[in-house]
Amino acid sequence: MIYREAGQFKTSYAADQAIFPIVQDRVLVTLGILVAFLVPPLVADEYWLQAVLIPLVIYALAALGLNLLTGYAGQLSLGTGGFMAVGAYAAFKLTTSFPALNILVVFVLAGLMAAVVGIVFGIPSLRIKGFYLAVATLAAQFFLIWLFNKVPWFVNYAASGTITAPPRTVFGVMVTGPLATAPVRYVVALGLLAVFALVAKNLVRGRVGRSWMAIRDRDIAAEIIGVRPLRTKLLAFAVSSFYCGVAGAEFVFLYLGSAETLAFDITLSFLVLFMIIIGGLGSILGSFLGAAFIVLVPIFLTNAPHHVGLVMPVALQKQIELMVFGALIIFFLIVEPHGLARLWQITKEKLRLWPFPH
Amino acid sequence: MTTIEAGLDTFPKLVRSNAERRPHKIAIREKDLGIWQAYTWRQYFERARRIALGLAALGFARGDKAAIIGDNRPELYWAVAATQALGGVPVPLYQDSIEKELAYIVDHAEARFAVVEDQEQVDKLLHIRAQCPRLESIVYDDSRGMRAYSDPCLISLAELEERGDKLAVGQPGYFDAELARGSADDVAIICYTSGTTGSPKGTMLTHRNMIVMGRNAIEREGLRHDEEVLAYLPMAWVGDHIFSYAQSVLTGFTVNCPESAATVLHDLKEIGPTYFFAPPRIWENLLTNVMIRVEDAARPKRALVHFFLGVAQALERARLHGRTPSAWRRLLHPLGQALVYGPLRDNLGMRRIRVAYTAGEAIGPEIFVFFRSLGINVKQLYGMTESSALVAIQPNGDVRLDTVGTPLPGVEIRISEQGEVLYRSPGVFVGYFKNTEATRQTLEDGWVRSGDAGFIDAAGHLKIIDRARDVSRLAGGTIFAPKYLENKLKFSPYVKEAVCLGQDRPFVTALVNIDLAAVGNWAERRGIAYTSYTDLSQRAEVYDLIEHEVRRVNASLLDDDVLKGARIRKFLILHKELDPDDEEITRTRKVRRGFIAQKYAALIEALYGDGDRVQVQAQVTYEDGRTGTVRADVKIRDVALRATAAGEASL
Amino acid sequence: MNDAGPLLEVEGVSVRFGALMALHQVSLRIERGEILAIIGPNGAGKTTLLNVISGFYHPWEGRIRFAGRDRTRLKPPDVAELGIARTFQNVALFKGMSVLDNIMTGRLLKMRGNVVLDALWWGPAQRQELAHRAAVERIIDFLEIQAIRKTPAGKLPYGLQKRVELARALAAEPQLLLLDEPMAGMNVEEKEDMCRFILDVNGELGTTIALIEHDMGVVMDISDRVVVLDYGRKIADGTPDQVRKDQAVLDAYLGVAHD
Amino acid sequence: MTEILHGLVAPFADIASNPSFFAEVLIGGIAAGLMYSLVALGFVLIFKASGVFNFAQGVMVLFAALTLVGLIERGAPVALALLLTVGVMVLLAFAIERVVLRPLVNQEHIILFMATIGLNFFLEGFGEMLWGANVKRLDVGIPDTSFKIGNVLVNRLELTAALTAAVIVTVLAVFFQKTSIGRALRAVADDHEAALSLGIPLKTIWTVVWSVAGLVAIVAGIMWGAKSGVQFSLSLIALKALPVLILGGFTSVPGAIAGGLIIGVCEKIAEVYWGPLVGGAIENWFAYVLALAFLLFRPQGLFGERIIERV
Repeated sequence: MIYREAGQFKTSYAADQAIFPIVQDRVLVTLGILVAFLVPPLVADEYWLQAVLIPLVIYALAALGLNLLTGYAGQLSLGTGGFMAVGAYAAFKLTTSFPALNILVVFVLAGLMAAVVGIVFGIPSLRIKGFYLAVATLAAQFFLIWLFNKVPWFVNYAASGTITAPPRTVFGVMVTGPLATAPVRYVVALGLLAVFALVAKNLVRGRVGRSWMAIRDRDIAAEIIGVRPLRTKLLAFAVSSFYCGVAGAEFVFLYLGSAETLAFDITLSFLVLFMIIIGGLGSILGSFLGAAFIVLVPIFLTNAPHHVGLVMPVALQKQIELMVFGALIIFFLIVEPHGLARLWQITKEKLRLWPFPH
Repeated sequence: MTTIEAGLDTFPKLVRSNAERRPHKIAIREKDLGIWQAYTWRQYFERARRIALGLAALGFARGDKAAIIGDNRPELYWAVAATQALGGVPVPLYQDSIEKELAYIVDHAEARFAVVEDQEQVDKLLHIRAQCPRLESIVYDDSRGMRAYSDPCLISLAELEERGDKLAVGQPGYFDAELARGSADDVAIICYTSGTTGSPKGTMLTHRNMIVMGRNAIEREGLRHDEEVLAYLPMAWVGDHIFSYAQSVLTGFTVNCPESAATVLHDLKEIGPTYFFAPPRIWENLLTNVMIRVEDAARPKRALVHFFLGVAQALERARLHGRTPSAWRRLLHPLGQALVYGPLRDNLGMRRIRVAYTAGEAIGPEIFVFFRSLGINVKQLYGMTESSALVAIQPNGDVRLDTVGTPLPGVEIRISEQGEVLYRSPGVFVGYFKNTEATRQTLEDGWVRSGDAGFIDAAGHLKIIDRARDVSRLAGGTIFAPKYLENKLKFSPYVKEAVCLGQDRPFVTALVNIDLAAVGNWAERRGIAYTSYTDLSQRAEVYDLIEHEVRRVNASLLDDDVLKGARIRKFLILHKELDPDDEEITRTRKVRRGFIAQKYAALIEALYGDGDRVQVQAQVTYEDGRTGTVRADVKIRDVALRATAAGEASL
Repeated sequence: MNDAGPLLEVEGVSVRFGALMALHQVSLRIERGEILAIIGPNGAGKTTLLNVISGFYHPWEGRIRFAGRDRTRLKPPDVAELGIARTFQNVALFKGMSVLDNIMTGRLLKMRGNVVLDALWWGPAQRQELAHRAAVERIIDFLEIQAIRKTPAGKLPYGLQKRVELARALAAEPQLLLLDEPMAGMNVEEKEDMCRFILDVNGELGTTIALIEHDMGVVMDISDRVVVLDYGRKIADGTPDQVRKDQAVLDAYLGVAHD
Repeated sequence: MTEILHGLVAPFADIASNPSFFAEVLIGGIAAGLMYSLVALGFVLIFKASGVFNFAQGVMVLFAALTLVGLIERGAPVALALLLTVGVMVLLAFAIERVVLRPLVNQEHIILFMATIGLNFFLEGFGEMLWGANVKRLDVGIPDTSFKIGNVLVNRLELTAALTAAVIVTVLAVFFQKTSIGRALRAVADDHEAALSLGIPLKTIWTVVWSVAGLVAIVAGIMWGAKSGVQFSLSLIALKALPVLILGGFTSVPGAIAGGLIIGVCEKIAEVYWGPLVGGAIENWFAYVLALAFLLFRPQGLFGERIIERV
């Protein structure tokens, strides 16, 4: 309904292959990004930034990473938590060992470390597929967490076994550590998300993304076309783990402040997996929608009874949350197996064709 | 009236002037290889020049004719300009012509050259070469599938242009000299019109005809250099030549060629033209298309759309009749604009339209109102090949339902004693090629007999009733205008074609062609199974459906004092589609009344008899040229009989 | 690369699956520029032969030479890199991708790149992408599938899917094109179109073609040479006319009622 | 390098000096392994019949145990409680077939897998809401004490559990091989459409299979619950069943048993002999790494059929 497309014709392939070929989409997305950057830091209170928006943005980055691997390259992974832990511990070691290193560089290096680990655990993907691969990634998950738990070097021999984000600045502004304000941390996380989302889009709409999707859709046909499966899958593992690694580093440095291995256990892997299922496999937008859904629904479930005057014990609330969560997953799979992103896509298609149904 | 400046008196000279004055302005686009490939006026001129030189290298001489055959392609428009630049005459032909038609025109026009789009046209020309001894060279643009052809008369466009380049090296001044020799009174184009009777006639139009007339219309309509036009109607039609070539060259606006016939609607939406023209046929198809698609929508949405369409149509009707629309409708209109009209216009690709024409035939008033009510400035245009397509146009802000508007600047109109419309204008043709007899019959002292019956009303608008020879009376003396009825019938999405009969008969009857897409869809939604067109057409349910439409038409006639005596009493649904290949309708989809009366005599007699069904056998021509026989049992439905039974006013 | 001699030589190739001998010492040559039809009853080993040629199975014995060089043990991507492309008996399109992306995938081998530049969609990466798009558009034009360019491949009718698959194979600009039943499941009109496309590919692009086909009319019409397999053995090899008259073929194949 | 090798081998040096300790470790491993087998069996049953990789199997174990304990706590006699629990699990199977599987029929496997993850969450929340989240003791009347056979210490509870598991496994194997419904299940697993055309109602099959899996879950729940209390960590055993499946193959009943035993034994031995070298708790990941190493050499598992890929 809001779309006006007559006269939007393309005279070059560059314009035809643009990320948002429709003017209205470009305007909407630009506005959306501006609002995301400007409004929360100015308007939202500490609780919303710290407890909702910052984790949301970080989860979105992790979900994006997993979606590249699972949604685009078709390699099911349950090791997200482990790869995020690699990012977090690498960032901790880097900042404490090289205090002069810019924190943004640390994030990237932490991501690269995670990428290397991802490649190692991705090697089995050449021979095994589907659920078997999921088990292999579980091995990564449990092994990595065990490793960080057992080797005191990773926590600089701290007796508590926790890692803590030291204070660091970017352009003189405190970004990490206890003195970094929530708005600053939010903007940094969002900035990283925006940049990496663009990078992800560029990857999936070109050569790399097509070889991933080819492997995902028909691995044998892809090979016969000339796609080299090992190289392609390992690249997917590397890029995905890079994203998860950066997200893991942010998780400790921009969100929690300090953490133990417990923060990265198998539950986190599942949480991120749910985000991409509910959001939509094989969709960048889906990663965001899924993260928002998984973060916001529990908040809604916590607050909704309160608003209608119901008082519930915390345990009951937690249980209801689990049930609603599970039921929603099943509901979404039945209604739309391709997630929120597909729902949005259908809505958009309807809006474009309105008043015609198809 | 405009005069022609020196040096700008032929179209190729105007193209050159565009190339100099606005070298980087886009002249023409073509959807090819997935995107709109654009060519500037400089490229337009350059390509036309190279093609002209190539033709010259093949021996093209002043006055030679070149047949142009194919879909709307930039290369073919360039070939038109190239031919004109050499003082030759382009003869565009319908790309879907069968070999017989093609052979007649190519031979009659004495074409020495043909510039064609692709293998399909080459094959046809090679087949008919024996009948066209003057045809020497065939230039083809698309070399797909041409590798196995070794006939020496064939040359690809690329090769032609290379030859042209060589010629230019040897005779650098050749092209400019030839271009300069052209004058306003050279014949610029010969358009063959098939007509409803007889052999096609070649209408000769000069550069002066089209420059002056084209410019008059540009000024009247306020056309600018930034218009966008979709060139999708056959190049052989004079309308396309005026709108997609002449006026584009005159103003410098951009012409867009669709990717293929199958993608026209999609391309229309992409381009979103500002200036658009379509015969009633296309408007009808668009409307049918809209209605079918809306029918598939969920019930609430469908109701919403119908409601707001109703509001808009009531508003538009009031406006056209000069009444003040009701206040609540005016209040609802902005909402409808946001919810229905705007999106619908956009989806049709008509959001940006500033001026649109319906031309070639009378349009059903319902169709006309529908599009105008959406906010599309569609206007009726009256004209014909003999007048360079332009005689009268409804002025902006003064559009009426039943007239074709006021004469364009420079056009004079008078009505003969027999009631026939005669006109005289700078656009009037110089004669039919090699047919002085026909020229004499049509053209007299600069006045052209239009063949239409009509009159000029008090406000100076021209009103056309029907073809002069088709308006007739029933046996009882009542006035009977078949086309008027037919157009009303065709407003229904379910009716594709209709032929009304009644001259010297006691009452009016109709032969109806159902629209397979719409009726098929309708039947599917009701779970009516059918095996073929013939089967579907004879289903009782379908007869009920069509009867409902006939009743609607009859009811609408009650308003008109003159015509209400000529309501449809009986109808039948034809068992096959009327087809140009069977010569039942022309390529421009005009009904060949005489031919049909003869071919379906048995059916018509049955309509005026007592039976309720009739056996038919008919010859049909398949796509590959084979013929076969179709047998069917056609039912006859008496509307009056049932109307009486239903307690309505009897006829 | 050696330009003389046959494009592909299969010498005494056998393939076995456990106890089953799917191919038994099959030898054949595919000459440059020809259209070779491989026919035979169901289970004769035709698809297995294509699978061996495209490196998906490796022969138990025998050798395969491409343009004079031994390539018996190459893996599918390496075979593709040599210039062999193929289509599949049961269409193997990437269903989650648009037609355009499917065909673009066919050009992956021709794309070089650097992940960092790809990630930035910048400079050479973008130029490469657009150049290949242009090349793919020419194939789309060639196969007349403009109207479905942006349709998801999974939503197309079968006949069109086959055409898109051909487009994807052509996108690799192969020297040798292997078609596994390109016309299976098509109506007469679609078959005619496909025949025209195959002849055009062979004639205008000069691509050597080996195809498996059941429709004998098609085989006799478009192929320069016919190889007949039966129970994993080659029983005839010659022009369509020779094969048509061959007694072994008549006994084994043409005499048998066939779908 | 030699040092590492030496380090790996050294702990086993004293096996000879203390063979009864090794035997105890071995028996502990076998006992744990049989438990894994039980859970894995639930997976295999469902996977064979419906192609669904049932991630919720672990939670079904927890749910069954919670229900049983909950009923006993509320005063139901053990036998009645057991009967009611069986009823609940059968009811659950019906509900799952109707609400989850039927609407998702013909969807890709990955989607069904995801659905069972949703089921996992739902059952976890539902079970805890019904019966409470605190750790419960499950007393089945067998003392958690040990007796000696020769020099080897054997735990009564573990022994009973192992025997029960062995019986169940045998019964199921017979059920699958000999009974008509078992054959029907195998037919369904091989080819849905073929099974349908034979007149086997898919709905019924699915319900039966999920019911059987529920019953297996009860047994597993009782055993594990009696040993380590009924709590959330029970559902994590499900994850341990994954490497078992990989070893045994997803569709093989004997595979599930053998895989369980191998994993159970290896894990115990590794933990006891190597664990101390690296700080312990390697049980958490050893099974997965073992399975992974195995996968690289035999992707189809011990008993799985060899996959021939076709184009």
